[in-house]
Amino acid sequence: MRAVSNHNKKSIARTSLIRTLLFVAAILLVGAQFDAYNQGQLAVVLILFIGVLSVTLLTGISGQLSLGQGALMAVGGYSTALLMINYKLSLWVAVPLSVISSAIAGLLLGIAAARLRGPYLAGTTLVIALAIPTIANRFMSVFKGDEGLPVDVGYPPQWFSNLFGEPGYEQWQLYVALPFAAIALFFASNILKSRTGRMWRSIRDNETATSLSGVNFSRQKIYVFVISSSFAGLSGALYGLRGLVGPSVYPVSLSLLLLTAAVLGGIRSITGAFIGTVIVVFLPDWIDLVLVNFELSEQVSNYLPALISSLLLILTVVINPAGVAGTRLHKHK
Amino acid sequence: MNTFLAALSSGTSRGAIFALVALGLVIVWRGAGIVNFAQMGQAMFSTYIASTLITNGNSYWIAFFVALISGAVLGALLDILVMRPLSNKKQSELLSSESMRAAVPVIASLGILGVLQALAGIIWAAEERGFPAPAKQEGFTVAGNVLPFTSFDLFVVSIVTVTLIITTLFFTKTGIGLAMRATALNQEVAKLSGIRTNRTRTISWAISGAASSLAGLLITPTSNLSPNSLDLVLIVGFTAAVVGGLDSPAGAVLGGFILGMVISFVTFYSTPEDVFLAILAVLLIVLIIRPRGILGSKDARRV
Amino acid sequence: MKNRASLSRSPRKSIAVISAALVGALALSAMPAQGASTPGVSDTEIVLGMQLPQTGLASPGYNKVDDAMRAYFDYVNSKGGVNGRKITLVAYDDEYKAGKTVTTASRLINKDKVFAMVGSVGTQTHISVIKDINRRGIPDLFVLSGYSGFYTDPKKYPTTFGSLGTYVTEAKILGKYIKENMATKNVGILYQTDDFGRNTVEGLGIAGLTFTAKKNAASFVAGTQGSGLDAQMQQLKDNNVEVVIVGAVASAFASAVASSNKIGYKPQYVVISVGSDATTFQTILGARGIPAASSAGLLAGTISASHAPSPGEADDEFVKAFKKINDEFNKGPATGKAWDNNVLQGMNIGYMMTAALMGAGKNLTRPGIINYIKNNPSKLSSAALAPLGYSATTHEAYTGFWIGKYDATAVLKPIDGTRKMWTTDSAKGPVTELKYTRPAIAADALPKVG
Amino acid sequence: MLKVENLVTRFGSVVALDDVSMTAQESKITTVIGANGAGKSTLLRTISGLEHPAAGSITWKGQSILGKRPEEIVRLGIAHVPEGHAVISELSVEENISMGSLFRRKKYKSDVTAAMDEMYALFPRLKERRKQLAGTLSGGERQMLAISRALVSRPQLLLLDEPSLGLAPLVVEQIIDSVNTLCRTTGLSVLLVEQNANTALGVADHGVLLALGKVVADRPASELKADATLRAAYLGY
Repeated sequence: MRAVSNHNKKSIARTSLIRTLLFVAAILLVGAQFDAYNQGQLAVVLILFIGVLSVTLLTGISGQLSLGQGALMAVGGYSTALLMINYKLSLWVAVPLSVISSAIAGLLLGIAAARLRGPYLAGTTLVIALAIPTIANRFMSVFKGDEGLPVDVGYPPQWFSNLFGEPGYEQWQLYVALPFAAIALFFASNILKSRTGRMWRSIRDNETATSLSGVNFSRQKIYVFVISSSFAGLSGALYGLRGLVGPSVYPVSLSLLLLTAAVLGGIRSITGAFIGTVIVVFLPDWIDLVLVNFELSEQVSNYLPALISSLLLILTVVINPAGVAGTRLHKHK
Repeated sequence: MNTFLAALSSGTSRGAIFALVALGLVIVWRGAGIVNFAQMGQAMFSTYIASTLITNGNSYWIAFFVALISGAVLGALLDILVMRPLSNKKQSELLSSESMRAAVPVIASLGILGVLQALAGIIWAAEERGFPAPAKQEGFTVAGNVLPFTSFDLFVVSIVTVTLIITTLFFTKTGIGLAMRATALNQEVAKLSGIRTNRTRTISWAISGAASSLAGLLITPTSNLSPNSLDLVLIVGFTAAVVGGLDSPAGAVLGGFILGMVISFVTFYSTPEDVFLAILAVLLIVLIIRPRGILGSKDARRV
Repeated sequence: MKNRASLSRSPRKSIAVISAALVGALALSAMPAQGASTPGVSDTEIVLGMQLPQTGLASPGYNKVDDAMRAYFDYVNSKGGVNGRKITLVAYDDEYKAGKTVTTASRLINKDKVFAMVGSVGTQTHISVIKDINRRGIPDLFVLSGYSGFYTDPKKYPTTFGSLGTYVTEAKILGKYIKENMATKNVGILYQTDDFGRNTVEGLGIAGLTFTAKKNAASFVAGTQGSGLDAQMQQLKDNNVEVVIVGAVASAFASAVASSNKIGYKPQYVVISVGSDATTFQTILGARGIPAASSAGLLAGTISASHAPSPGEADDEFVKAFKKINDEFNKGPATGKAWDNNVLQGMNIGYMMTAALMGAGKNLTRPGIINYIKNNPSKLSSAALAPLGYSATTHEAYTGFWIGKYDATAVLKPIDGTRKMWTTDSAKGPVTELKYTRPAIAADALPKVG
Repeated sequence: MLKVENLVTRFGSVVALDDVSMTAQESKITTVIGANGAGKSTLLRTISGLEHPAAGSITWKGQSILGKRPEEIVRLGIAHVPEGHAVISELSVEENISMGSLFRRKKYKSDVTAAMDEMYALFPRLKERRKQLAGTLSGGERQMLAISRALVSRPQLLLLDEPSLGLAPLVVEQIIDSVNTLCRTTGLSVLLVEQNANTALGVADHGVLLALGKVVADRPASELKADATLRAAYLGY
């Protein structure tokens, strides 16, 4: 019995690893074709992809709707910035450490949120998303208020440049984000296929049945929050490393952006998370490509990306709730 | 003493408006089982309509009633165009679970909020605007002392009180009010009783739309109008509704005044940076001690 | 058993293969550095980039600046451009969200290949990109922020130059005036809790004015002024504050006056220039049902400072010329092109930028224009009534301000009838009088660099 | 009066009703019996419009009511009392009853008051508890309330789903008696679903036996009651 399940675990891990390596290869190949701007955009895709995965795990898989993932991203970002600035740590040390701190934040949030459901959870996390960034102004001396803490990915080490040539700034952002995104992808696809993933799905599908079958419901819910927060924190740390960690980097709208991406792509699948992230990140650029042909005032063109992504969100929920990746999923089941 | 009075008066008029916002949320929650995060987006939109009418030379009261009506129409439209098709989609896999059935309308309402804000931006927002009050915004003078309570504050408190009384009577004394409560509580039994539930739900959306438009009209004279200007009001209103009990209109009123006072006293006696943390604290305390809210009923559907 | 073993071997092999491919891909994907020609400059065009909040809570007022700048550039282009090159301004909305600023900056740099950044609005947002812009050697000109951290260490940010005086400088000058003229009065402050508000408090502190929270100092979170400032004004009233210094944006000043009006509180206001824009003030109060005549009455007597003429000074030659160009060339929406201080600022930046491009010569390069600006601040005159303060030790724009009082028609007039300029630094230096004669504007309203 | 022909209702891949045909006769009690999971409740839910059939037809007084919404079907005179004392516990007894007559209030104002009084006459215990919340009632009272809610709409056909479920035999008897009296005195047609075949066949005129979604017998109630082999095969006693 145990041997079989061990074997299963191994084969799940192997499939996930292959999937991850293919993902990394694809990103590198595509990234090589891009100009510097799009490499930067691709880096944003990778960074936010991790954040969207946190939504996929929390909402899509375990059925808990949170609008406060941006606040958890801020926890990751501030931890990284403080570690890098005050303790002069390299980002390769600071980022993993800040994942731990966001996991702790997720634990606290999970304990508070374990008894909340649906709109209660959504609203409470929304208030959290709003309240957390104000802490930056409350404790000025540590968090430096609205000006925030400037941090960035810096330059690649010499050995890297010697081996692969000097990358551009955006390209280096991409390279820094890639290993973290790969690790996140590996973990996420492992979790989804494992027993834990099945258990979380059953939490979502039938809370009463799950609690009857002996699963410690609250503990599992908190566990989901911890894992999801770690993803959000990692994403937030990398997002801050694009130049600044501050309240204006993690606004409430960032939480909504993650949710939009997760829903558009397909809230139950990792592929969907990635597709959704690509859509929300590149949408303004695509709209611009079309708009070039029209004489539109700034007032119109500035609001178009928000208008279109919101419309897409509504249409997705009403017409095709399973999202872009959903069709595939339906066949699967 | 003056500070205390000022805080009390500001808390009262603010609280009245938060109560109205919370009431709008409660009505849709009871009528359709949805927390409508787009509500203040609808209010913002109809307040812009009123503002445009006034700018074009119409009287305040024409604009006032047009805004209330357009708030109701917008609410009804959103239900018919988005929420009703959504609730007819229950067969789909995404909506198969209880928790997702509650989450998906929230996502849809956030989408609606985004659309309304973008549209308002495209149509109106080159500049932040103000919005007139129908009564003087100068404090009453008592014994040579100017009190921080204005004719407009009095107007706000009285119109909100009247609205709350009318709403309560509507729900408890009229057939359609009963139909709405029945639909909210048990759709299947309501349908089997011959209640056209789709229609009662749309009416809930319309009433809530009018109530929140009223809140928008009452709050913008003391603040400014822009596509995002009512976002915070929604969050405070939501907190008020949860504190009072999401399924209780009386609770909404109580919650509104509690939030009004908390915000007012924190601003007056502590620093304004603490306001959001105070809101969060109130919310968490209530949810931990009494998750169904102060006046929420025992088997409130906490889905 | 055997079967299982082979099953597990094949993925292992594929993992190895893919890993090897990855290293190859990484090597392939590294691209050579860009070519040496100056980006954004061709024989016929100069492309400039700008980022500002055009939508969202921070946008009101500032969203007019780019249209005004573009209007001036269009005017220059209609006169043949600079050295035969037309000026194109690409402006992106960053919604005042720093995460977005990084993206728009990268887009301006890599996609639009701008020659320089000009007139970018905002403090928090600019902090997120200033290091990268400087590292790339891109000129970061006439930044529309009074945050001293951008300018006072030119070694750190050699390509960044401001277009405002710093908040500290202005606060020091106003602080000295208050100290000397209102010594007997009870002085308090209303400020927003960001760099702007805090720099104001810092400057006033250097001038010897200190405040106590909950007594004569009231604050609010920037962006929340929309919900009224009742509590803050009540507090100042209860503490018998007679002079209220306002370190906040214009919409907040309007809110403060509305709240004071409510409780019959009529202190003397002293407002940092950013917050005293008469148009914004009157627009906001006007829409609240306060007619222009009454709101002008509320504004009358308010003391403020400026480095430029007031937009209401209709007989100022720069104001006259800029207004004409604005009427003719501004393609912004009707409310966006309405003449006010934001439009004046935008025009002025356009004017200075044109001068800098002219001065840098036909062979336009990035180091070239930076050197020109650094070495010739005196040649970059504009509507400003003070000279540019660029030097080896600072890149702050204006260290000179004049102090004025609003009259009954909402125009800021020199406080004692004659305009006197004061100057100081962003540190502990003294406030002294400044003698400066602004070079006249040419008949064609184009800058002349000799 | 009500005619069901070749009805098929599916839940995903599970076929709940498989080619069911039956009729409910005017002013008669027709009972549908069968073991748990035989599809009895699904049959009623499909008739009242709560479930959508995959195939077949439902005719009411010569007209097809297929695809109509439940709230419309009530208006045509078919009232459904679903399984499990379906009342709204957060509303008062009075509100629960008047809920069933809301749609008639405009046209038949005086009749609505009369109908309410009739209900209180039929179940006097409800009158005593008029102002109480339905949630505070006993199981039997709740079942009475559910039936009143349905009857107050003045239906011609009453669909009654397992009224005996979880109730004491004495209470069951009282409820069934009331329904029986109503049928015999007012000409109300009743379609009664019961697991407790003995009680049902005792009052019914006609019986339909369902097993695994199929009709296995459709005969007068007395015949069904007498057929020991059928009972042994499908009902287990």
